[in-house]
Amino acid sequence: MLQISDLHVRYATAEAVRGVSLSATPGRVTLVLGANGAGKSSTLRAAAGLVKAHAGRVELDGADITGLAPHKIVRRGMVLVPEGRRVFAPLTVEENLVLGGYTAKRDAADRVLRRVYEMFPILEQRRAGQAGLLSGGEQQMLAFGRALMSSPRAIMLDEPSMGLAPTMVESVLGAVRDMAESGIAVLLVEQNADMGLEIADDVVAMARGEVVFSGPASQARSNASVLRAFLGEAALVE
Amino acid sequence: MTTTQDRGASAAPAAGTTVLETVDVAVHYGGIKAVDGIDMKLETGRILGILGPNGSGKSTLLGAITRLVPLTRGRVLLDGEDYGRTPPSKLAHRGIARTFQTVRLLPDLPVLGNIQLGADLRLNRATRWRELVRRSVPESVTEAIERTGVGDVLDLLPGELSYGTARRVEIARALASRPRVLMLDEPTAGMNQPERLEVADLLRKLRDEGLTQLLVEHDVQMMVDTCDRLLAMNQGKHVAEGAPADVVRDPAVQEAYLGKRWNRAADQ
Amino acid sequence: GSPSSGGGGGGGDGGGGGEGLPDTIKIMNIRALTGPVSFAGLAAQQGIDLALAEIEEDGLLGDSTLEVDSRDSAASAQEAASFASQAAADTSFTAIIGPEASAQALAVSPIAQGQGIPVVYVQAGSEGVLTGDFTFRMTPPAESYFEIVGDYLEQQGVATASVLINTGNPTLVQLGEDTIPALGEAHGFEIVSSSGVETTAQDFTSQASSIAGAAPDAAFLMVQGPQAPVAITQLRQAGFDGEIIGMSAMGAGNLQSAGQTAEGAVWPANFNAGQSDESSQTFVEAFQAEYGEEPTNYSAEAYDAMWFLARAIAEADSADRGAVQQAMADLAAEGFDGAQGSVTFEGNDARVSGVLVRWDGAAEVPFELGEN
Amino acid sequence: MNTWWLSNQILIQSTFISLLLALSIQVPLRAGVFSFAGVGSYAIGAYTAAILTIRYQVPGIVAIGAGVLLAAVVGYLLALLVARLAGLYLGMATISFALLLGVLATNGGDLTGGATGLYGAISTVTTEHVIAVAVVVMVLLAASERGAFGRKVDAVREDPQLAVSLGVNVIGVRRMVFVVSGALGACAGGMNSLLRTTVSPETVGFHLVVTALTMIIIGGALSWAGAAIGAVIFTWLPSLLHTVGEWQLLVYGLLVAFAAVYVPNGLLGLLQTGWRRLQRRGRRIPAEGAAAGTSVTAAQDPEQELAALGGPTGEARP
Amino acid sequence: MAQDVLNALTLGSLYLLFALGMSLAWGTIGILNFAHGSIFMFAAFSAHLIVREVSLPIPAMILLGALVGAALSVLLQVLAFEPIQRRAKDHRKAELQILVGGIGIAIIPLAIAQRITKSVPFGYSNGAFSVSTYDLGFVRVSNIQLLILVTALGLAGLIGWWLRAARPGLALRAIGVDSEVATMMGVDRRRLALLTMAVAGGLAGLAGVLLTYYLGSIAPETGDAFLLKAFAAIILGGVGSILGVVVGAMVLAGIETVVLVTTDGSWTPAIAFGLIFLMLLVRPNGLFGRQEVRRT
Ligand SMILES: Nc1ncnc2c1ncn2[C@@H]1O[C@H](COP(=O)(O)OP(=O)(O)OP(=O)(O)O)[C@@H](O)[C@H]1O
Ligand SMILES: Nc1ncnc2c1ncn2[C@@H]1O[C@H](COP(=O)(O)OP(=O)(O)OP(=O)(O)O)[C@@H](O)[C@H]1O
Ligand SMILES: [Mg+2]
Ligand SMILES: [Mg+2]
Repeated sequence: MLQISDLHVRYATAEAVRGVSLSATPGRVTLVLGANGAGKSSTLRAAAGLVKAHAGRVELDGADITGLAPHKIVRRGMVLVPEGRRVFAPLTVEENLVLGGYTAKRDAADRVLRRVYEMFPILEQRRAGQAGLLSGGEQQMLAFGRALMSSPRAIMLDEPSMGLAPTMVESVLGAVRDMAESGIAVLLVEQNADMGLEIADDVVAMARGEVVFSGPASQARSNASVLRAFLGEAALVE
Repeated sequence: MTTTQDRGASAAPAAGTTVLETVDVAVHYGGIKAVDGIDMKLETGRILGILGPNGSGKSTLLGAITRLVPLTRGRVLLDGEDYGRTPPSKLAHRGIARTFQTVRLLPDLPVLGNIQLGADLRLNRATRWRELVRRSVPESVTEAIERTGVGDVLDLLPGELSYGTARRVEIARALASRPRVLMLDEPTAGMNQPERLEVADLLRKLRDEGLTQLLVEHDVQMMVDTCDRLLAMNQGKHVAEGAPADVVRDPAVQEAYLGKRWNRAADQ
Repeated sequence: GSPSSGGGGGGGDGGGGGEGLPDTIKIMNIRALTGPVSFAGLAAQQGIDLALAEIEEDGLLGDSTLEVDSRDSAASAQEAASFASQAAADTSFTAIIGPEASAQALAVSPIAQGQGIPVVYVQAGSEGVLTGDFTFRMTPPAESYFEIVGDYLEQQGVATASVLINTGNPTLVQLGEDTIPALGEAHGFEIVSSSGVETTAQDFTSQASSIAGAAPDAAFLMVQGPQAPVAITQLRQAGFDGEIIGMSAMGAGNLQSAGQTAEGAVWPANFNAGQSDESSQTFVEAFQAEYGEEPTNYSAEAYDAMWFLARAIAEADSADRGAVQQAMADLAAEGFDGAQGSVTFEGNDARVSGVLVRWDGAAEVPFELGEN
Repeated sequence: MNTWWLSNQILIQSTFISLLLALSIQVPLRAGVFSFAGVGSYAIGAYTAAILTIRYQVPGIVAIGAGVLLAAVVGYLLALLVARLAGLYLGMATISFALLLGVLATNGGDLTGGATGLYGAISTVTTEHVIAVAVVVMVLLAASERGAFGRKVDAVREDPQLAVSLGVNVIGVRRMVFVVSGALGACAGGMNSLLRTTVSPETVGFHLVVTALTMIIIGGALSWAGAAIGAVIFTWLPSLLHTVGEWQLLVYGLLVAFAAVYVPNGLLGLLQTGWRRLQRRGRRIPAEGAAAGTSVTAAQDPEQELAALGGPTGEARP
Repeated sequence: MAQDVLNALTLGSLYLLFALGMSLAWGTIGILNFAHGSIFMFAAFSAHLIVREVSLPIPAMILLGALVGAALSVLLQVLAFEPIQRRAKDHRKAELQILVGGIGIAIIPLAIAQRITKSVPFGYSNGAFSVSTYDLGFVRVSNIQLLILVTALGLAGLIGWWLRAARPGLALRAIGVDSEVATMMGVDRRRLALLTMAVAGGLAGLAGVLLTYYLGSIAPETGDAFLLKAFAAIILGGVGSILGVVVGAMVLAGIETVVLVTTDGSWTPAIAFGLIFLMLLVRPNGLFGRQEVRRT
């Protein structure tokens, strides 16, 4: 399980995360909500070792991984699907996927590769094409599939549904749910709060770098202010 | 579910005349037919929405219209005149502005500079020189900043912005040129529901002021609420077109694009 | 007599060295002590230091002392020009000992000539270096003594020859394109092929093959010092077994790395430590005593330049630039015996009879015709 | 005129000439064009000026002007030729162009003086002229870096496609930088050969690319001021390094390496970041001050806080 | 004729041997190392210093050169290129800085070697290896010439295969594209980059020793002279392609040889670079380079 406690992240001009604590448990989806600039991505990036945590602790299955190099964190079984796709544009689709399975055993990686192709047939069609030529949504699928390749024990997803068509959002979030069911700890940042809430077990809401709500999804769904903040006034009327 | 269908109120002066038109436009990459024979009309003071599954050719169509992607076949017309041979940089001068699906801000320029970039083509010689002496900012820029609400981050560099804020800056840049036609490629990706509504509000307000828009989005609710017409694409081809409510009810669109969830919502 | 005694005599004749002279006379010495031609610069510096010590001991300038301000140009023309203009602007400098690379000298000459400060160059063999009466050169141009190789070739019965030229170096181009063909006409051999290489060329396999293919009796290698051992090695490997003729750049230890392979290579030089002139041997002994090694031509030329300058100052009995320049011109007209043997002048440009030098596989030795 | 001026004239001249040469590479670089053609233009300018003064006794200014004109035209033609090239491929093509000119000079026979080059190009060009030209150039370039034009060039460098969509004539800008670069390079070359009265193939070689590039990168690549800093440093550094004697080359290398490695945006960048920091101090970092207050309320009343923070900025909320 | 072909192949192999390491580092982790020539020279020079004292056989010398080269290259990576890449915002910006940093660092070994040798060429005349030449009738070929041909092509093949086939090769290319995301895939970019630089430096050192044997001697400045040629060969072939650098080196050598054989040689560089210029006009990404993708 992933446990983030009292995390602080500072940039030159601002302190983006101030004392955030949250956790992701195997078999459950923890949804992180928050407005633009709330510090969601910064939290995830710090947990993945991409930015330095100014203070605080990140633990994976009880072991302290704060400040560990990103690749070491991956080897311990936690991956991050970064914000904004970031596929390796000049490499082929398949090369991107193979790289995703860099730390995995070869046969395990082959198995996941087949599953990814099943989930996203377009990727299989384009396996030999350059990833940079895919459409925005296709790249998002690739980024998601790439993260699956390492068969992680914990996964952090930063807006995996961004740029996806509704059908695709459904299948990606469905896949996220399935992952959790299979015993993986999932930390999900999702702007599509409506759908996110549907698959989440726990919800953490952030504002200006701090946690302002934390609790089970059912409680979030009935919490007027959470709804207002992330689903809009309309959600309350309903 | 409230849908703000205030189309009737939007009758800007010349509303309804065709500004921009594509005739049988196709873009092929080898065997990939990204866009394959699209006819489309953009009318003044209206918002045309384009939706379609991932990879259906929406962004490519936008690229073709803005001449950043070469056409395989077909014609593109602005005010009834074929501009298929005009250099792409001339289009901006004729009032076409666009945003891209990915964030494309200049990393070394602070946010303000990035927004000003949009307005630069409108400056005359005198204002250009004046800017050198005292750093004045054109009114269109201040207005765009105000409308998109990025006033707080003007002296940050793009690398220091969160994703959603960066997208707003892009919209501001496009607005700063005071365009006649605005094309937006997934402007609200990465924003949450209230933020999206805010952008949708802005777009509607702009439309009411007479700005013609082409909007590509995956947020169907927003599309229905915002657009005057919808065009649905699949695999580069035209699938359905018409009033938003009709298009989203079209079985072909539901099948290819919307999925179970929307069906459920629509059935209610 | 020896250069030192000769110099002393000259000073004495000039009339009681030191009356019209200030306490110190400053000379700017522009040397490439670092960078790609540092081998020449460092050797020249040794020659100058030795000469200075001798001049001091000799009392040529009476109570006055020569103060040599040595500056490292690192072979940069801009640096050299900058030092020259500093010397020209600072009236306490009487003269300049100029840099070794032609490009540097070309930049220094207009300044020296324009501002009227005498300069004497070491090396700097290009045309255009001597632009007027204030510019002197202590290194005779190679073509002026290249003639001595002609007799050798005739003696070896050479009838055909090939030439390899570094096209980036003016001196080498001139030798290869003008001097050697003229030599051929005078000494009855024919140039069968002539090919060029870039300044920075490292590999000569192709040229070596084609020369070996043409199988001339002799090959002239007009290449830069560091290129010489490579060219010789590859020429031999390509199967060429004729005479190999170079120029003075082959000296100064450049053939060391080629070792035995280069044995028999011959070149005309303005100086060799083994040459028999009496004044040369005096210099060589003094040099060996001081540094424990044999002097190269760079040391000899710089040594001569320093002495030349000192004697002119003594002769002029003044540190005034114009007077010193006049004395230098007079001295040049007379000529003198120095480290390079008997040095005469053509205008302001030095001339010597030259020696033929041969690489014996381990060392450069003077080669007397008829020895073979 | 004091002695300092007199005895350092060469270095003063060299500073401004190097600056112009560096700018001839910096200008295209600023527009994202890796063109070293400025060095070739330097050769064009140097030889044109020398040939015209020596052979035709043309006044110095005219001779330099002719070189500048010629190089600008050549620059334009080159721009047309290499339009499809980008990155270091373009770099290689333009280096080829410069080397080609060097070989032409070496093999130019009487016209260029072959390997020896030309000497005796006496003219009336003085240090003051050089400074005047350089100052004018700097003022113009400084203006071009500010305001709308500066942003336009930035856009062409960072994202040409975006620039096109914003109405910038990218192809036009690229051609223009070739022309400007040609003119600047030729101006530097012409003045150098007339001030030194000589030019040879050796002085117009590849090493100029290295020198100019070093000046720009160490000084700061994105502004004329960086090139100026670089030109001053690398012209005067060698004379300062004489104190370290025989190891001057080594120290020089160490300094270049150190600056390139540890001063990421050049010395100019260092100054600018320092300046920005100073300006920002107090204005930014709301994290500690402004936000500390809200964190208290947040603890007390998370619901209210949430409602207020739905959007990125308070005033943007409807 | 046969001799000319062999000579061109040998010259091409010299360029290739020199360019291989440079191309590897540039095409994968984006380090265009202009100190490569300096490493090349200094490795050869170190071997010279040692062989002056003890006579060593050629394999020992090659190993020695490769080790010195690898060590220098790793040092360079740790002290210079790593910090640059860590700080730079993007790849393109790091590229120029790395280039100039390399130019600066290259001066250091050069200055040391110049100081010790006074710029007089050095060789391995004391080594336990002597060049022998075989006259096969239609061609003359030396043992060292053969060694160079075989090593250059063999190593190029090996590296090309490694980059294509092995997962680390893929990871290397990924680092070159976006090193941050590569680490998010579990790639230890630091170790892989160090490994690459070690291999590149080792190749430089090996090339230095072999070339010194072949040429008989080299001067401290020799490394720099090869640099431009290697750069040209890599560009001509297309950055990132090992096949490209092989072809680039051979084409460059071929052109030069043809010009040398058919003319008096003074126009060689003009024709060689003129042809490179023309080829680039026709193929803007080199002969085997891939076009960079960017779409709207
Ligand atoms: N590299 C950086 N340097 C400086 N400030 C940064 C940097 N990255 C992020 N920030 C700032 O930190 C704050 C939090 O950013 P973060 O990207 O974590 O937000 P977010 O919650 O992910 O927002 P979004 O939903 O828009 O992606 C923002 O105010 C942003 O401006
Ligand atoms: N330059 C190109 N080369 C090859 N294929 C391309 C190129 N550009 C686009 N395509 C392909 O054309 C199809 C249409 O792409 P496009 O980006 O227009 O889709 P889209 O409708 O915008 O999708 P999304 O909603 O995911 O952004 C995709 O399958 C894409 O991979
Ligand atoms: Mg984010
Ligand atoms: Mg798209």
